[in-house]
Amino acid sequence: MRAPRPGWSQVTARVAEHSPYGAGHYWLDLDVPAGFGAPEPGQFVQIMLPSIVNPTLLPRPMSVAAVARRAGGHRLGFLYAPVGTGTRALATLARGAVVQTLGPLGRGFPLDQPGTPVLVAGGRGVAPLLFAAERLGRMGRRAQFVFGARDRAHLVALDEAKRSLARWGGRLHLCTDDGSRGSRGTVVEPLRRVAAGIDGPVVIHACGPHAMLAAVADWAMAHDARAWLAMESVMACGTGVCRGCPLARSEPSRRAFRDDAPSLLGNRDYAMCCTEGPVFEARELDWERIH
Amino acid sequence: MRAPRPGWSQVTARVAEHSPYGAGHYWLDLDVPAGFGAPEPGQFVQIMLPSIVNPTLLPRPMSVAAVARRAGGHRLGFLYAPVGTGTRALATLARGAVVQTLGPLGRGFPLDQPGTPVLVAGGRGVAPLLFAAERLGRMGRRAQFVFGARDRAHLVALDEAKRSLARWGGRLHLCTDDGSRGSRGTVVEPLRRVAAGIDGPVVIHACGPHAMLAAVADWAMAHDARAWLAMESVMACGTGVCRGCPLARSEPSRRAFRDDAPSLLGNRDYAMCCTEGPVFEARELDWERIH
Amino acid sequence: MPRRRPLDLSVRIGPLTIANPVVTASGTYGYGDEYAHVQDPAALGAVITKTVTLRPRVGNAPARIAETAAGMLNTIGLENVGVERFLSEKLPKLRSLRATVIASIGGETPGELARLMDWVGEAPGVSGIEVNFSCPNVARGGARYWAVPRRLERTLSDLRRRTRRAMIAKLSPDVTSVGDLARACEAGGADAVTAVNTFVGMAIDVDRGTSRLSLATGGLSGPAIKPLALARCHEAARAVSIPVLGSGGIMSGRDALEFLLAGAAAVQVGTASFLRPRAALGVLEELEALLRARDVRRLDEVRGAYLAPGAAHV
Amino acid sequence: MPRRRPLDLSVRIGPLTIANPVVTASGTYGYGDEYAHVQDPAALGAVITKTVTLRPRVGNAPARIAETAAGMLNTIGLENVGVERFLSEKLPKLRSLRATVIASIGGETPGELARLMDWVGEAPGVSGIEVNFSCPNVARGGARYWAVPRRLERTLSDLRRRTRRAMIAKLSPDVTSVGDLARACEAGGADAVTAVNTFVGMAIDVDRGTSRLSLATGGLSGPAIKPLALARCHEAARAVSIPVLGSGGIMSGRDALEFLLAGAAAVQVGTASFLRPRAALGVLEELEALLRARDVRRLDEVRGAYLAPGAAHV
Ligand SMILES: Cc1cc2nc3c(=O)[nH]c(=O)nc-3n(C[C@H](O)[C@H](O)[C@H](O)COP(=O)(O)OP(=O)(O)OC[C@H]3O[C@@H](n4cnc5c(N)ncnc54)[C@H](O)[C@@H]3O)c2cc1C
Ligand SMILES: Cc1cc2nc3c(=O)[nH]c(=O)nc-3n(C[C@H](O)[C@H](O)[C@H](O)COP(=O)(O)OP(=O)(O)OC[C@H]3O[C@@H](n4cnc5c(N)ncnc54)[C@H](O)[C@@H]3O)c2cc1C
Ligand SMILES: Cc1cc2nc3c(=O)[nH]c(=O)nc-3n(C[C@H](O)[C@H](O)[C@H](O)COP(=O)(O)O)c2cc1C
Ligand SMILES: Cc1cc2nc3c(=O)[nH]c(=O)nc-3n(C[C@H](O)[C@H](O)[C@H](O)COP(=O)(O)O)c2cc1C
Ligand code: FES
Ligand code: FES
Repeated sequence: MRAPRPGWSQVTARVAEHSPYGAGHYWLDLDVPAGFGAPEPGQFVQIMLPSIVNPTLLPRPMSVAAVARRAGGHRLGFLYAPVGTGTRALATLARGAVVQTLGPLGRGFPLDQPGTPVLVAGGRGVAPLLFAAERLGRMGRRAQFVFGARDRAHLVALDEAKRSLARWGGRLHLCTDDGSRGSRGTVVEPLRRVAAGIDGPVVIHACGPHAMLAAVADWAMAHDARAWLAMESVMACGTGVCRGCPLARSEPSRRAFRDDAPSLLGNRDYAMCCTEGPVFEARELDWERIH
Repeated sequence: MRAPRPGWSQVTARVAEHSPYGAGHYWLDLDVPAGFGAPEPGQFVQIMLPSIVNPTLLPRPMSVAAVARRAGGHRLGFLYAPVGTGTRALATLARGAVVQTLGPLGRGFPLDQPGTPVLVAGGRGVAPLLFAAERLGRMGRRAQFVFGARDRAHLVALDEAKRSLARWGGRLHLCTDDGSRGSRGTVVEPLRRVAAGIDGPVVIHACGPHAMLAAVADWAMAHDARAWLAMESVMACGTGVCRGCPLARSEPSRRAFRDDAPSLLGNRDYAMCCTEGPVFEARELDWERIH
Repeated sequence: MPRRRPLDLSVRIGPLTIANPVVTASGTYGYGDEYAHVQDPAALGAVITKTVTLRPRVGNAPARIAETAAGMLNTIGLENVGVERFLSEKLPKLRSLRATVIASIGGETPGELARLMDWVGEAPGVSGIEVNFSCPNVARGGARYWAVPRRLERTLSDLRRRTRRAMIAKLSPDVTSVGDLARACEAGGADAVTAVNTFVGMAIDVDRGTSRLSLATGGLSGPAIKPLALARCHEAARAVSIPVLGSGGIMSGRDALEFLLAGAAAVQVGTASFLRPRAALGVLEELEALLRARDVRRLDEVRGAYLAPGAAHV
Repeated sequence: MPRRRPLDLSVRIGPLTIANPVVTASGTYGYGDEYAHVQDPAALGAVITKTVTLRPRVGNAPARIAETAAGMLNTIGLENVGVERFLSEKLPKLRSLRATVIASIGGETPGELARLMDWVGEAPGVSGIEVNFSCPNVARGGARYWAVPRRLERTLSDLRRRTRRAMIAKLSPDVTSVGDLARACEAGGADAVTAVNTFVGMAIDVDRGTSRLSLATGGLSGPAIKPLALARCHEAARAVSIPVLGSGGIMSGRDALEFLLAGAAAVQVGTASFLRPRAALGVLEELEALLRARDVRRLDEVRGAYLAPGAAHV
């Protein structure tokens, strides 16, 4: 079991850029001060609006989609969809507005694992994988990038993904449910094809809707590939103290669980999504008990 | 007892103009559609923000400070101070934003009363009196305008008041607590001077902090002048149904109360600020039981 | 155009059938005619009027309202015109508006309630009577006084003999078991119970060191209490077989559907009307759309259809 | 520079004196060390740790959290490491951080609590014990089981013989009279009571027709419940002469002062810590500034200093 990452903090961040990003999505750039740790791909932050315009009680978790160093700290990029109360309120913030940002939180994708990395993104789940692709590029590792969505419009940030791959090498494989771009169907078919073309072990890093992750997990477990999946859960604290975000462990994971494992991460039955995750290897979770 | 004014409605209004107006105040112009009745000076509306950016449950009452006809309805002007949660959230709205507007509510200043009208404003209480001055002007009635505040900066909308008086005639008498503009002290001293210079009955129309209204009421009752005072209360509905905004009646008002008076206005002990008011004649209220 | 399948929204409450499950909550809709120019009261399931008492009440001193997070405290103190003026002036207006009227009555003792019931229990134009056993804002005869199952049962048995109309008992949430109270009401012959009235709450002005209300406590209503009211409504609905009217924080059709799924037969719209005088009709319209989208034809199909989860991990 | 008058924030809870009245609420601050890098736990009055049970508990299935208007429902189900690991691993960490530790314990029966008290009641480094009589999220031994004054009193009398440390009884708000329960605790020998734990609530996903939690109900916390918690805290404080710890929706120094004015001797910061891990220290700093601005020198000057208004108009 990997060790928990401490070192988060809560800071006031400023909106540096905020604009519509296609298919109802938004791109948000937040400037965080130097004290804020640099996030890794797959890590997330908890964003909380100033109370005067905040319709929700709890902060909202968001994966980091990009990190750039700047004078006096970092600029963090986010790609999100305004699906409910909190994210719709977030979407009203103008440049210059401030938000409370807690992070970096959780454990990201283990991009240094041996094997050929295959990134699998579904819709707005592309966010952390943009960051992962960039990081893999800097590490000098070639990645294959499978990107699916319900239709071509929902291949959000496709240009970003292309630019990244163009810069760092690697290939893009598109698919849509309706066939309006790339192959028709889910990401599993392109994933199969890509994997078939790879010599040696394949390591998947995926983020997307639950059904997609479940399908990728199935495929990976059936094909002896590792699959690191960015999971979601309702969250309150994001730091392991509230115990609000359990994901059921698989039987092997339960058996492997050691009683002296850090309790912050979880217990024999449940892993906390915010501390042990949000990224889990497919075999760690009990997919029948996760909805 | 004057009859209640029915005919309010709730409409979606659009922010046509919204800008800082000195000493921390804001001027807000709202465009309301044609169905919305034209408010009278002293009437108010209940403003409610869209739920996604609304930190409060209840709408907030605001006096109408100006009304202009426009194609397809009216433009209503408001002058307000962001003193708490609701008004601070209101202050964040940009031009084009929409709010729910309920009104026109309550009963305004009886500007047609015989006697020389003297308008007395304290700080942001000037809002409905700007409207009253304008209306008196259109009615061809000359008004004297006493305007006080804690210091010169808090004589908000002073230019507006001047313009209005310049256009319609009438004189402005300024005072500040610290003497930084006009005479030093409260509005009572200039009120006394103004009244002394008037032949025949004086009718005061006043709006301002509670202490000022109480002082004006005292003066008027001691000097046999009528004083119509725009009162405030915490409010929920603004329409008389919740019974949340009572103001204690004076003994004479209790005695004069008729049991078949419209219950929407109040009862023998209490007048509802939102229906029988917000404008009351000084003698109608029990100033010892109003805080 | 797809043929619309008929949607029967009617609800039976003892001898009374209301056309749809959305009614106004007592005390939040006046005597029912005040909002008539923006919302047809006859379009609602029923109008539950402000609680009336034997004699008119002027209500408590101000401040009567304090806003809190997603809620409001009130301590109106049952200001009302009294039962006589209600019958002579308010009821005729409502009847002329063709609204279904449920009259709310409140008393400090079983005897007072009996006399009130004698006034309204058979009055023409009164379709039902809601007995307010749960006002948190009166010195006597308030929620705690009535939070005793035996007292409730006995009182209702007596009231039952005085009316053949739908008799509804409105309960306080501030009890250990609202289920026990609901059972007592059923045993006493109530045709339905309302769960729940406001929760006792308090707010202090820290600058003055005094209550933000003229009394020490008030009743909390609004979205803040919705999850609490829903749990109590669910408990009441499981405890009895008579219908339960849900009340507490219902602002939208989705909120209403939550209560129906939890077992409510109908819902009351309260505080929402202060924000939007047309709130009750809005709730009805939204609810109807939600039910149509689910292809529901009768309310029985959703009432209590909430699927309770398994037991706790232990 | 004006000379600062000394401000004594200390609070006595039976045999224990804590340096200031702001403590963390059980279950919202883990085992006290998780936030140590952003907030010095020794700077707080005390740290009340997550409720521990005799054996470790894995907690309830997801979903365990549902946000509601200005509040959150939780049904964690007392997930905890068990009393043994608490004593061997968590307590030493907290002691090394020099925090004042109040250990929370929870049991399904008086016997279980007795055994737990035997573990922690005299353990070195445990300054006090909060007995959680009010968990809404467990199948057995939860809030309703303990909402019986006699049971509470007897159980506490027995526990009293097992510890000389400060013994605090944490009460549920979901009772007809929290004052009665508080009196039972005082009679049973508790040094203080905490008022209150979360309120039982419910939220339904209307699209699926199921609970938004894995159980039917959860406990509501956060700003939504503040007015309700304040009223119950006030009732408890008036009922007993032992100190009362206020809990429920405290997010700021002003909130804390409301509870002190209503009669609380100390306050617990709960849900606020999820939003801002430094919330408890923030509350303390704000409270201190408010007290200094009022020229208060000792907490007695504000505790219960709330001026109750006159009686209701009737
Ligand atoms: C670790 C982590 C990382 C995340 N990263 C991102 C990201 O990079 N970009 C992004 O857009 N979102 C991301 N999310 C999801 C995001 O946090 C949720 O969309 C958000 O919390 C919804 O809050 P809300 O207040 O807008 O919706 P709520 O008002 O809480 O929910 C309203 C409705 O929105 C829908 N909804 C709620 N949550 C989700 C969800 N997770 N997915 C789809 N629909 C939902 C449901 O229909 C729900 O009923 C992440 C979540 C986690 C746990
Ligand atoms: C009929 C009527 C007409 C009004 N017209 C105007 C107007 O034209 N312009 C305008 O600026 N305001 C006007 N008000 C007052 C305005 O409604 C309040 O300022 C507003 O409700 C405060 O809401 P909030 O959410 O900002 O403050 P809240 O969060 O509700 O209150 C926060 C703090 O603000 C302060 N506060 C609250 N209410 C008032 C108040 N009435 N006066 C001073 N301080 C207060 C208190 O210190 C309070 O503790 C009017 C009120 C009434 C009843
Ligand atoms: C201002 C106000 C006055 C009320 N008056 C009464 C009343 O007279 N009789 C009664 O039974 N309930 C009364 N209630 C309770 C409501 O009918 C309703 O049960 C409660 O407010 C909860 O619902 P809500 O959250 O939708 O408002 C009143 C509530 C409010 C807010
Ligand atoms: C996620 C969560 C877990 C909790 N766990 C416990 C617990 O283990 N023991 C306990 O006595 N109270 C527990 N509580 C209740 C809190 O200690 C507190 O009394 C309650 O949340 C009200 O305060 P708040 O509104 O400030 O959160 C928990 C509350 C929450 C939100
Ligand atoms: S969100 Fe609190 S433990 Fe994960
Ligand atoms: S605000 Fe409701 S009666 Fe006046």
